[in-house]
Amino acid sequence: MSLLMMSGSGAVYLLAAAGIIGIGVYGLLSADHLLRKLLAMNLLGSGVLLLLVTLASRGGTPDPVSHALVLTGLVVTVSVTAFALALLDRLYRETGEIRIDAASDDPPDPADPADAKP
Amino acid sequence: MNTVLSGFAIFLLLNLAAGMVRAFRGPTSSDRMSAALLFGSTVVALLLILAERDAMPALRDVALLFVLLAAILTVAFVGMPAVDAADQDAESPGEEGGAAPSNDARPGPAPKIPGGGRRAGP
Amino acid sequence: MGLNDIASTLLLAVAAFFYLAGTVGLLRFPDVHSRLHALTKADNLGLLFVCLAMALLSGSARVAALLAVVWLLALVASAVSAHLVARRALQFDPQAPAPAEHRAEPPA
Amino acid sequence: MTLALDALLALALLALALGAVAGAALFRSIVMFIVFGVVLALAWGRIGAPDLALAEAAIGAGLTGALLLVSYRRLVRTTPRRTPRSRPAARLALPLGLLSAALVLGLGASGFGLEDTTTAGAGTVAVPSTAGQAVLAEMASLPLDNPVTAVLLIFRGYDTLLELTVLLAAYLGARLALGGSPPLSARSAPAALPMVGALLAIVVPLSALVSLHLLHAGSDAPGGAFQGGAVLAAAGVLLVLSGRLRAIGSAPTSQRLLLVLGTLTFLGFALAARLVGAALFTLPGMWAIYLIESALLLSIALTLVLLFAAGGGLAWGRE
Repeated sequence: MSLLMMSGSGAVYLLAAAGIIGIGVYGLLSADHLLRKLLAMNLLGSGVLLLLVTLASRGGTPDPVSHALVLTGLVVTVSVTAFALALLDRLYRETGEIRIDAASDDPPDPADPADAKP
Repeated sequence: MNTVLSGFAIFLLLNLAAGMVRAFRGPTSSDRMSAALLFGSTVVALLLILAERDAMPALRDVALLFVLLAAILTVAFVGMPAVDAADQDAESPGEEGGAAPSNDARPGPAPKIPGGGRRAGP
Repeated sequence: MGLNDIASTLLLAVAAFFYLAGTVGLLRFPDVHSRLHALTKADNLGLLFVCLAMALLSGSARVAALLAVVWLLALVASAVSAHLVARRALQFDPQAPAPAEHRAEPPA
Repeated sequence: MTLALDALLALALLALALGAVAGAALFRSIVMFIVFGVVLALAWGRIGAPDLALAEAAIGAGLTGALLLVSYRRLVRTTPRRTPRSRPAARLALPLGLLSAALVLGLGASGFGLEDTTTAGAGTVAVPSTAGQAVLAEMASLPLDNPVTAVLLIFRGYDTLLELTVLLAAYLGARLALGGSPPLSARSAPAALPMVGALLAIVVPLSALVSLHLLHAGSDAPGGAFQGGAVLAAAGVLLVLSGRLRAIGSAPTSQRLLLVLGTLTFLGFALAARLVGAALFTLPGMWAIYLIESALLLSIALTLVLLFAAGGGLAWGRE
């Protein structure tokens, strides 16, 4: 992996991790559907894990401690995601809404031009 | 030989970028899913190439896992109902609004919408 | 560059052709079914040639056997996936052509 | 050439991440996120972490994707209304996102700089300065060849034990959240559909085999209980999706035991070591590692399948 450092690839993955974390934070704050908030949270987590592993392989050999840590993190992430989805299902059945600010009473907007075309 | 392998890997990544365009544009959910299929098969090829190039035989196991589990996604996908909000959410996101039908209204797996699930919207 | 390397490079070139064909099909074909058709067939051939090239390069029987398993599993997965997605598209997607009309077309 | 490869990979990751949070089409976001996981597995391979690539392949391709698609099916009618633009959190989203990216970049860059100065100053490093180097130095005296497995089971046993507890807590939390009324069934393609039965007949036994292989390989090569458990769980998810397995309200005793088997085995060995006067988490030998890993694999797999099926237990047959 010294090759990784020499070729500057470590910096590339560092940039990617920073970008993914930024996108995750943006999505977490801007998304209105809770399922998408959950996706953003997962992205944020993935970015952090990527950051950890990139920093861990900056020396000659990859660091097994952080690899083990990240491996644990991956399994925990999927279980937390499943738990959050169970909470979402319950929320939906209790309130019929999948947003946090369910109190606002604006009517459905079928033809919002901002979302009409991707 | 490493140069050839790297070049081929870059070519495959460019293919992935093209697949990303299809996954993003849709227009139907089936299109997005088939683009995801392209991703699976291309990533498998990439893993095999990288396993050879970087001398990491474990990446072949990763490729094996991908082909083994690739079908799970499509099996999960076919159960999706083709109600308007499902297939057409790209075009009309707010259509179903807060209609919130109760769960009991759609019992069982793979509810089939008569009439081919055409849009009821505007 | 030995004979092995030249042969692998040629195989990879063939694979690149098939992958390119699959991607062009995915981008350019007009409906879900023809896109699926281009994608699954071409990509599996591409993967076959990649596997052949890698088996040649590695020069080990164990790796070749593993690659054979990978390719066969990819065939199974893509056959099932393509079938399921196509079936669902026929049932649900408004843009999808009727089955009879679709079958009448020659394979593109 | 390598740099171009990595740069393209990083760009693909960023584009997919953007695709997952942008736009209104929720299904597209989910597909983008699933593909993000697939490409992330490739990135793990490139950074030199094949263990993580294996786990990401099994979890990203098999579990998270199916989980999200099934949840989307359950929630499909609940497309949100437009968010009022004035919501303060949404207005802050872009600046805060940029800020956190910049912060991470600064921290990460300083991390790189730190490394450079120490190696430059010390020349050939003799004393291990990080935990990872200490582990690598100890590896020669251990029966294992895979340092990641060694860290998980020997050096940082607490982490692994607590992770199992987190899995168990997630299961219990999901049980509490769902209460007595399970959500819509996860079954989406009955095994009677053409080709699904054949797929099951091929994929499920092979997954069990691969999971065993990963468990066995884990002591010397990338792999281990986590990856094996995730693969086995993916096979279970396929069985649930095809209706061969179904969720039931409460688990039979055998499944309850299986759920805590990993935790109990691990804890048992740790306490036994304490009783004979050794340090906590000292393992008596290779057989103990295999035993613990097998127990971990079964517990992880069952917990993940139960989390997916959103049920208390599993039973064979159609509902």
